[in-house]
Amino acid sequence: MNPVNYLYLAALLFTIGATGVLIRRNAIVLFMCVELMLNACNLAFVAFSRMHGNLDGQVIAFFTMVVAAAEVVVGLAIIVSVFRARHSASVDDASLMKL
Amino acid sequence: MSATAVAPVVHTLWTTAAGPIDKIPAPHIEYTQLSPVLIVVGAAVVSVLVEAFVPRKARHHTQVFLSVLALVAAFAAVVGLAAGGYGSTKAHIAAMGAIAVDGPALFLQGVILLSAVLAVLTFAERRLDPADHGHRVDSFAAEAAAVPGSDQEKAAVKAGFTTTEVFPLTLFAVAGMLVFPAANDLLTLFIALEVFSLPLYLLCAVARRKRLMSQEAAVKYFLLGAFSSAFLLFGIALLYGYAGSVSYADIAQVVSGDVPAVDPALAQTMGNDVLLLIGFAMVLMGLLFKVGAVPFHMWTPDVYQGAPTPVTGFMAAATKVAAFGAMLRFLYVVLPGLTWDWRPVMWGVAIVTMLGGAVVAITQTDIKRLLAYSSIAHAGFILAGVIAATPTGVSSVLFYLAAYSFVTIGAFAVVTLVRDAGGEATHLSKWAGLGRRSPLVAAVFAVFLLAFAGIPLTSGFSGKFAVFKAAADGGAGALVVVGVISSAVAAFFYIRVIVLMFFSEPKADGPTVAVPSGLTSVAITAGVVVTLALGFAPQYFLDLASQASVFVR
Amino acid sequence: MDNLIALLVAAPLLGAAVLLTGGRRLDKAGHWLGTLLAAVSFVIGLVLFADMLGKSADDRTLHQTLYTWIPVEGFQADIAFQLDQLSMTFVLLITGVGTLIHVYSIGYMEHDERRRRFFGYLNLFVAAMLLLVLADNYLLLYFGWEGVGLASYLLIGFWQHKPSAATAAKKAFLVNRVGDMGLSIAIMLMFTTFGTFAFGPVLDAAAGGDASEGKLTAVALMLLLAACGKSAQVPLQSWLGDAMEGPTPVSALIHAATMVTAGVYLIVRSADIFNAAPDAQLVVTVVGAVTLLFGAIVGCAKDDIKKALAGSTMSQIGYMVLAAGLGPIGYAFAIMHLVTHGFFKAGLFLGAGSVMHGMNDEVDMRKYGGLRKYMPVTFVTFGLGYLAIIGFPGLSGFFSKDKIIEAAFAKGGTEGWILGACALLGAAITAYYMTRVMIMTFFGEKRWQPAPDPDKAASVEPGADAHPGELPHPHESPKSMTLPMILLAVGSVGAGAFFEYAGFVEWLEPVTGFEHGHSPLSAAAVTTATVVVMLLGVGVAYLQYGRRPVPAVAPRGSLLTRAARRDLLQDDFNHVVFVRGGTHLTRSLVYVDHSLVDGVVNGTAASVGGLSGRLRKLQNGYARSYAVSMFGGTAVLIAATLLMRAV
Amino acid sequence: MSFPLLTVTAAVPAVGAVLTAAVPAARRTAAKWLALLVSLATLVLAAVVFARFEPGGDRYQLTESHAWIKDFGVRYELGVDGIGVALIGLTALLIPFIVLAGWHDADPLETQSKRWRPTQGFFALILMVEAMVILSFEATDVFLFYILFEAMLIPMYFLIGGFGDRAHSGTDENAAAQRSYAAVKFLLYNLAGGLIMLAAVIGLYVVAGNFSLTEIAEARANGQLDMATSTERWLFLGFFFAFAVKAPLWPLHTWLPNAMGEATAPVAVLITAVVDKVGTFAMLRFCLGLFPEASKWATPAIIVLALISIVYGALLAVGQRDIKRLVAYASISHFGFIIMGIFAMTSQGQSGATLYMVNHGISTAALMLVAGFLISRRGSRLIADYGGVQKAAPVLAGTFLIGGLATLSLPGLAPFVSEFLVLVGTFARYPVAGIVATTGIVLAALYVLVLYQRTMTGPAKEETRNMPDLRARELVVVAPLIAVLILLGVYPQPLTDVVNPAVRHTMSDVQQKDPSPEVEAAK
Repeated sequence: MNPVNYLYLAALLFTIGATGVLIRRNAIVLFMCVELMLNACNLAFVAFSRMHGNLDGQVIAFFTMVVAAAEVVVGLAIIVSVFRARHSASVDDASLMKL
Repeated sequence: MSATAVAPVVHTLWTTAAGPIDKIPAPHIEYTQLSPVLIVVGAAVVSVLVEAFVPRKARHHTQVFLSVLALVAAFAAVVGLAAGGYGSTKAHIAAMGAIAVDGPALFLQGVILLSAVLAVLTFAERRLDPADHGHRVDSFAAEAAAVPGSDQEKAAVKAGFTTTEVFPLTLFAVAGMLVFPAANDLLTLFIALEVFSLPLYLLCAVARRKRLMSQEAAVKYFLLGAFSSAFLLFGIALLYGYAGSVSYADIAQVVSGDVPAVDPALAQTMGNDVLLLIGFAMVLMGLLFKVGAVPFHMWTPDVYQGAPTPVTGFMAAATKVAAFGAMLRFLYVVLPGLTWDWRPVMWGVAIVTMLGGAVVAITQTDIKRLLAYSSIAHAGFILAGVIAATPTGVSSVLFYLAAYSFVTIGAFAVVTLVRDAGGEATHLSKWAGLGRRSPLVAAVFAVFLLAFAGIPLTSGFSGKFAVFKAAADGGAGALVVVGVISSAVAAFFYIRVIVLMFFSEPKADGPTVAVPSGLTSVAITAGVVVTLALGFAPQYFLDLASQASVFVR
Repeated sequence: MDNLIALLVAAPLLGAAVLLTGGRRLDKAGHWLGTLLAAVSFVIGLVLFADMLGKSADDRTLHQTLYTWIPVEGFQADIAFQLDQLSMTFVLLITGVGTLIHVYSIGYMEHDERRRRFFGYLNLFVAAMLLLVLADNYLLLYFGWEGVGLASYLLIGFWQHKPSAATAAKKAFLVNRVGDMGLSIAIMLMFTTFGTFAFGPVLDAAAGGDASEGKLTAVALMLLLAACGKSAQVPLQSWLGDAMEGPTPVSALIHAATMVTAGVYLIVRSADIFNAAPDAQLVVTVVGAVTLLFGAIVGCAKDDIKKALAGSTMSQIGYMVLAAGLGPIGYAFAIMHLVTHGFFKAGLFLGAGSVMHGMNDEVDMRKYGGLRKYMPVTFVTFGLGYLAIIGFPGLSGFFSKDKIIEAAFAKGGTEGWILGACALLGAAITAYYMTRVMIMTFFGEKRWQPAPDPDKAASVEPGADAHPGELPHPHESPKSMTLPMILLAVGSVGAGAFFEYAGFVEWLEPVTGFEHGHSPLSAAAVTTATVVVMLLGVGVAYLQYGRRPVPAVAPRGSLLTRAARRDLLQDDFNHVVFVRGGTHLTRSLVYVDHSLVDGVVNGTAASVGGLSGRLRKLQNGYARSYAVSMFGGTAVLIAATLLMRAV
Repeated sequence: MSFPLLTVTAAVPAVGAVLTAAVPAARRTAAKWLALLVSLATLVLAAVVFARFEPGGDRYQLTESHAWIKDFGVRYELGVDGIGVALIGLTALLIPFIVLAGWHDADPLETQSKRWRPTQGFFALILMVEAMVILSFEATDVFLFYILFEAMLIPMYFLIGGFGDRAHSGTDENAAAQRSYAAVKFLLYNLAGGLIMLAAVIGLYVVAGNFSLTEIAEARANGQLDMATSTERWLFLGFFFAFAVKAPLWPLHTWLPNAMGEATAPVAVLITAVVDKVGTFAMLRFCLGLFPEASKWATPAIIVLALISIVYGALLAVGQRDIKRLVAYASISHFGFIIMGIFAMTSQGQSGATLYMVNHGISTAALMLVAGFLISRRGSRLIADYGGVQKAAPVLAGTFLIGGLATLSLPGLAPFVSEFLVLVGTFARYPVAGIVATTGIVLAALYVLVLYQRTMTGPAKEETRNMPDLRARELVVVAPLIAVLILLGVYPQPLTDVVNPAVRHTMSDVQQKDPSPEVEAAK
């Protein structure tokens, strides 16, 4: 089937992820949404790679996964420490600094 | 580490499955030319090992020594390369198209390394706070993982733990920053971005005082950073879809129109300008986020305020340098054919950034937030130089970045000195009458503020003049006018701080000015010296910048 | 010879410098030094005069150029002097009368601890006045012009501790400044018209008719404005009355004999300009006529002896201005009257001073009376001066004033008649108010009052030895005061006749030009008319004050009288229009400056601050709202990029 | 390479400033003497400059030129014409008296900490300002001038905000508040002006490619460089705005009264007599020199503004209650005259304007410093608090009066010469303006004499009854100034000799001829 549809799917997923970031409160969920966005990118890469008939896209996808993994490590470390300090994973509670 | 480097390899695998493995051509890496990066990365790895094996007592000194040594060595390597003509005549693209070794790259790497050295010195400062349980303490938490106020933390403090991990983290971040402006394909760009972002997220979280704010800063920075890098990545994907490659050269080629023959099935993607434009916009957004341009700036004040002040100084200086370097390369190398598309957009961004930063700063009451907004305004000024889209534009931006980074680190270093019982006294009201209590520190800070304000005979003025001149030359006269107006607005709040320090009576419960050790003193002195040197006799550095203003393609 | 001219000015200037910077150690001899130097310059004047007489009428003019004052592209102002018959006349008058008054002041100011400074100021005045009349260009004249203004300011306000004196001084200077405006504009006009403002070229060009009449008229009118200021002519006369706050010698020298006549000098000096601008001349005559009546009327109503005399001064100068306005038929007579007036008016003032000196500085004539027995010398000298001013046949005033009235008629046409009539009327009124002064002061019974009590002491001239609470003991003044009075009296008596027969007119002719006016009335007729109206005035005054006792408190009097007491409401007018109006203007401007001009600036600052405060709210601390702005920003970025390509 | 006289003239006070600042806290008096000596040395150097300058010679003399910032087309170029020489002379002449007059103004209060060294700072800042001002009069490179124009704000700002007049009404707190308000207003106002100018400077670079006054003028003269009319006008406006703020011209004047009111008298003199002259000087040299066409284009508007300044300033001076603010508004009126003279575009007007800068400097110094002495005695700036001073302190009153008379430009005192030249020069081209301006002389008399009457005459007040007369130090400050006023009033030739040629050059810059008189009365 036409690989372009995968692109549409990727765009859709990306948008869903972005929207999630905007509307959800829980830091973990937020973070998952970001991951979703990254994976949407991966899908796009792979699709393009298929369309162009070269493998760069697929290789990049691997890199992305690695990066995503790294982000998870760092992200969770931070989020958990905040959670332990505040007993809440809501990003809206973390608003000491404003104005 | 480069896609284009790897792709053919994989191809061969794909086609001749039954081929013997030893046919894989080893990618060709110019180690000497990448030596700055390699040195720093290597040092980072070593310092991780130090964390693992060196006894706690000795760690701090070892780490400081190691980091400084590595950074200085890397700087020496940069100088060596530049002297070897890699900045000009022998400039070329190394690591199989992944990394450019040319003037801008080397210049910015040099700046990044120098500011990193100064930053590390401020990291290492341990004399500002009184000794705690007989242990000298720095600005970082005894045990970042421990819950604020918990017994675990108390124990850690008693035991005299310190978060010496900041040094390896910093080194990794520096490594990323070194690659970022030199990245010559989008993948490297992305990786470098992450490599220097992730450590910074962590560094924000490890403040010793006001830990909640510190962690909050980290969360915000992290979430928003990840958000933005997702956009960047998607942009990369689209550009890849557009050009079928992520290497700058190839994309530029496609943009400029001479598309290599491809099968018609790809017509709708290959060279599809919608992909190009959207992709460009999203990548640009990722970069603008890093430089803190309006409307992608909102993390800046919070993060600058919450992060440990030395880290703030490091971020404010080095991140901006790296990000602007990457932006320049992206705009000048990838999209020269697209100038007429991106210029108007950047105009808008530059204007709102300059005005937004300056105006909002007026009503700030916290010195760190104030400096954060001023950094936003400065990002706007630099954008004006970027928009010039001329070699003088490039050199002016390079010069501005160099000038700015030193002023910034110096200013934040001074901020670390003004303390009261609760640590640093960052609320402006606390700074009242500082000039009476300790004229020297106040005078030094005044110099930095005047440099920020762009008063003549300071580096700030030379830089501002350079970028405005370039912008005007590049036909962006209106931008210059907006620039001077926002400078006038900006002048107001810098002056306000000076008034506060010199003309208002000291408060009885006012903060004390800690007498720093040699480390911070060196950082501050270096800041002042460079600020004045670039103010009085900028010619030499302008020459450097203009020699370094040519991108290799 | 010509090198002496500078010395004329230098001597008193030196005196001023020494006396004003010398300090207390000069207090002993200061007045002698001052007097000496005034005398020196009088002697020099005489020498020059003798030398001048020795020459033929046409080359009597001397020039001395010291150096270039202001050398600028196309603008040359020299410090240079010109001594011709006209200047000579003034030099003698100034130095002569000046010296006498110096002598008089020695006695008059005896008890004043600041006498040294007083003489310094007097010398300064003499120097400035000489500079004024000796200058050979209008800018240097302006220098002297303002110089005498300064001196008069300092002397009127000499008793600075009296608020009234300080105010009067300020008023005099300000009103004069208005006149000076005229002079400076006149000079600018000359510069733009002739490219110079030296007497020679300007007047020649004016006489040569090179310049348009309009320009010349403008110049002439501006000069007239200046003259009005200095010579207290309507409408700038208001300061002279108040100027009487100064010590009496000052009133005599500056505000009677010399400075106030500078305006007449200016007009006569600029004769060629005025001749070429008949309209301006008409205005001059009108101003003169109005003032001579104005002053006379004011003089009738004042009970303050000095103010009465001031009114008369105003009126007499009105005569001179009128004469000067008549052109060549009048210039010489204007000057002639100026000189005779110098003598008798100075004499009258000194007499008044002497009276006050004896009467605890009482100035209200209603509190005098019957003084002739007590101060005979004063009485006689004052009397002679009186006869001179009312134009009693044979005395100096008679000749000069009669000539002017005649010339006024000779102007011809209705103007001639009107002006002549005014002049005659003036003569009558003069006779009236002077007789009034004479009778109220020296005749009738005593109306003396106890000396003012100490709390008013501030207003007492330190010259007097007042015994508070007691009646005054009128006594003749010391020699140093009577001597000048006597000499001036001699002048008042003889000067007129002397000039008449020594040919004053011919003496001046080379400078001012002269032509005989053709009066519709014969000279004899005019003379008789003058004498008749004079006797009329005297008679009326005698009936009013000589026969009946003078009330010690002024009766309410007619509307005119009351107006006249208030200088015909001049000051009230000034107060309402200028003072109050000006105050309102400045007040409102101060407000405007603060709230409008400055307000705009501060307002801008404030509004930026407000904007900042509002934008700040966007930074609400919620990471997700930051994400929203990033998201929106990206959307805009994308849209903009695509749009750019679209358009 | 001849001896760099101009650089040295500017360098001496600069170095002196550093040394003065370095004097230890305890040796306050030493710092004062050092500052005085340095300022006197500078005066000597200025005299040498005056002597070495040949009126007949080139336009710019004693020139120096070194590469500085190649990339910006900036050179370190110095040179003086007659106008520069005159103003350098003025600056160098006034500073010693300012130092002497401010001898005790910055003595530290007991409350202040030992490490705080106000005295050293005060005199160091004054010298620093002197150095910058002198250098700005010498700069023939637009960029160099601009840098100094901006940089001198900083020391001025500290002088105003840091060393306020101790004679103030109300509490120390709100006095401090007013003071820093005045200082900030001064700085922001001038900084804004300067930044607008910065835009114009950059524009100039884009158009001309370098900043050398001489080169640009040359290029314009021989047509190598022709600016579009609109460009030239915009650039002109950019420059003029900055100078008009500095000068100050109505309606950009409101910072001056605050600054002069709050600063100590010597600093107030420094502002109005020295620093503000840079603005008018720059109009003459840069506005007219670089943008002759635009200058002519803008002249009518500027003349009108100048007229407003003259009358408006004088009227507000009449309305003031505060002695120092009164002098400030008087200065605004006088700056109106200067600017009018510059833009009258006649040699009388411009010579007059130049002399006016010098004379106004000296006369204001005399008046303001005496006023300062008066205020220091009574501890109040309000006119109403005085009266009858002349009885107790005749010399003070006398010098005050002379200062006032100079301010109302009485003939025989220096300001008269310049004011009359300006009037004539203006009248020759714009008669109406000339006539309106003459009302200024009446108003001047009004505010001066009213001030004198209210403060010095009348019955003595309780506080003024035993007021001490001028002390020796104060006399040393005032007497020479008065002497100079009189000298330049009766013999201004030494000054006109150096100024005339410069004015001739400026006139040829703007290709203007003096209007010739209606009648050639050269017989």
